Amino acid sequence: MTEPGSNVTEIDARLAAEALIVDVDGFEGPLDLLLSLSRTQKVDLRTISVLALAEQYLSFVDRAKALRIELAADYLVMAAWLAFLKSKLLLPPDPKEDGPSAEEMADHLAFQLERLAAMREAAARLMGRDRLGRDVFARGMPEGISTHRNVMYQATLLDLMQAYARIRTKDDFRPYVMDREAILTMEQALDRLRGMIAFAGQWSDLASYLPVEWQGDSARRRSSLASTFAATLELAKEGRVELRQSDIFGPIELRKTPE
Amino acid sequence: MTDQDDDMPPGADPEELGALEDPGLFDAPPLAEQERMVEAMLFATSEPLTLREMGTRMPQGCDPATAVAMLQNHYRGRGVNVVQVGGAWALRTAPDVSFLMQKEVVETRKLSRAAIETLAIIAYHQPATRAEIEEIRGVAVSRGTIDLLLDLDWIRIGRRRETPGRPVTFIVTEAFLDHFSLSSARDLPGLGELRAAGLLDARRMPGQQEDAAETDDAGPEDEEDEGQEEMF
Amino acid sequence: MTDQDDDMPPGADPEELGALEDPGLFDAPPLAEQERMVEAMLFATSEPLTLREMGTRMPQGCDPATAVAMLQNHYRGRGVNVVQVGGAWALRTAPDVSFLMQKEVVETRKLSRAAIETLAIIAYHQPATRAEIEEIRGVAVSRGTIDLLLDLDWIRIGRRRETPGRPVTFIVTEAFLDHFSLSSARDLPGLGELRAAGLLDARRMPGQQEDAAETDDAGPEDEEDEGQEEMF
Repeated sequence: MTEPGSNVTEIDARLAAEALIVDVDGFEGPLDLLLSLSRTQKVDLRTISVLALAEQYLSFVDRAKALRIELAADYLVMAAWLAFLKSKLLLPPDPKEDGPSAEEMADHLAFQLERLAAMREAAARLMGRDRLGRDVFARGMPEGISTHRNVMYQATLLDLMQAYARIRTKDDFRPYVMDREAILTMEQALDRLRGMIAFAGQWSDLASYLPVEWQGDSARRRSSLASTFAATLELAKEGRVELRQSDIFGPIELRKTPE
Repeated sequence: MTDQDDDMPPGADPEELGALEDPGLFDAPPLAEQERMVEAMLFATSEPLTLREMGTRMPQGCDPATAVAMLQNHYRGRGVNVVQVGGAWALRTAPDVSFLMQKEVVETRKLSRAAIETLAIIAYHQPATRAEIEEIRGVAVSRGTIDLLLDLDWIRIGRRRETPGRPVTFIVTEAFLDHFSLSSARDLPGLGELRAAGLLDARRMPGQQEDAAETDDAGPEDEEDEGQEEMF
Repeated sequence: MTDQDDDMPPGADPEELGALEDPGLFDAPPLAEQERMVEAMLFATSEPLTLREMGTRMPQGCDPATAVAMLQNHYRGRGVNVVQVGGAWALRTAPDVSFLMQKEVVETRKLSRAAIETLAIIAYHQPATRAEIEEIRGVAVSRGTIDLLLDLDWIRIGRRRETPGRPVTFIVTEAFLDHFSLSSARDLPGLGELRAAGLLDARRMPGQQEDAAETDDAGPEDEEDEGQEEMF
């Protein structure tokens, strides 16, 4: 047991500090806390002593620190700024330094507090107005008014003729496209192979799967070989055929995957 | 009528008269005030209100029946009327101004390029299957385009083509001819005339014979259906 | 005023007067009739209607502005009033009889202090950017607060501020005016005093460059498009 007297002061101090700390949750940021502290000065916000306010704020932050209360970063930023402002207010102005004077900064802080207080009051007055659904009421049985949009499409004979002429002209002047006569597409090859693969129980040369009618012309043969080969790879990926090639440039052989 | 105390005969005891008319501890509001209350309630409520319901909401000693009767009188001949719905009361807009509540707006829109081209192809090549339209336009024809033209009653479904799959064909309608002031689809200018009108470039691909629409002029007369199949 | 033809001076040519007063092919309905129409329309909706919206529904030659003014006069002092909401008009119950509507009250969730303050800042400073709101409150505005206000349709996104980053601004809506019984944002309580006290000025911390907020005092006056932005 320690001496009762000091114990009491300690408890008082702790309670006072805790009262403030408990409130920290209720504060909406450092400006709100400052506004709250400024009320203790019981003066018009325009004539507030910013220096006194800064001291109050800094001692609040110190107490919070002493109690190992984690303060949000913006409270600490404000503390640093106020410490800076306090030192500027206490020291004689440095003529070489440019930037705002301590008085200007203090003025602005007072303005911010006054503006916040004014907005709070305005918000309260706004909320106190006659409100729809509470003090005044809209029609309870609206019958509704509606707009039906009827779209009418217009086209003239000339539009029709021009459209037709456009299509026909497009044919006459169609842009050059690659002639696909000599191309066997992979889809075509794949379609062919899918039909034939059921019968490929034995290893057999890929060349035997090429369509006969594509063998005459060399361009057509190359195309059919390429697409058929690509198609076998696709079927191999699907797990439906197996492929093998015994040596480099040797014949490629395939067979149906044994079941 | 508590609000007419001023009119009472000279010599009458105001206390006594008041006591006769208003047995409540407090005076009921003047009737004009009661009418305002009924008005506000009937306006704001989402369901018709009975006199009883109104009475329970109003201050003691009020007479909703009289107030409603006054209100009904006030709204007589106006844009809104006090009407009785079953055993309850409601405010309703007057029937003769109901035309204001519904507005029909006609919007004129131009046909999309896809629609007008599809229509042109059907008109020039009818009967035309969807595949044929796509072949000529070189792009797929969306279901919506055909539906719109069907909807407008400018095309209709013709005979099925007797080819594999028996695809439906589209032909233009009377309404189409009406809209474009044509007496028949044969009146559509042929390619030669389009060219003469400067709508079609005069040059032709070498070796290509006069096609489609050119034969139109002769074609459809004979057989509605077959005559045009050779176009493709 | 075609319904006052009877009052014209003797000897005047009715044809000529009519032609002067009503250039339309058909006479517009008498004003009393127009008043009924406006009354019915305002009753039929729970949302405010603009004069334009009313005008497009009424017969040609009608004058909804005069009709609304007459209607407003007719409803003065009654249980239901004609009120202006921004650029539109609505019927609303008189505030003094709200006690009758207890049953109609929809329980609204309580707004947080942050939401209330943010709303007030936007209303009094509009158009206001998020940064400006944070500057005034001295604390970050959570996404949820703005979302809630947008959700309630009390604020909406205005024009982008033409400053670096082109931040969006927020302005209050007609629904906001309607909810708080304001006929325009100019009627915000205490607006004049706050302005006179310089508390609505976009003052920045001395030494910081003037940006953003400073420009809007000049800005909106030039371009007329938003209406709301020039209320102040």
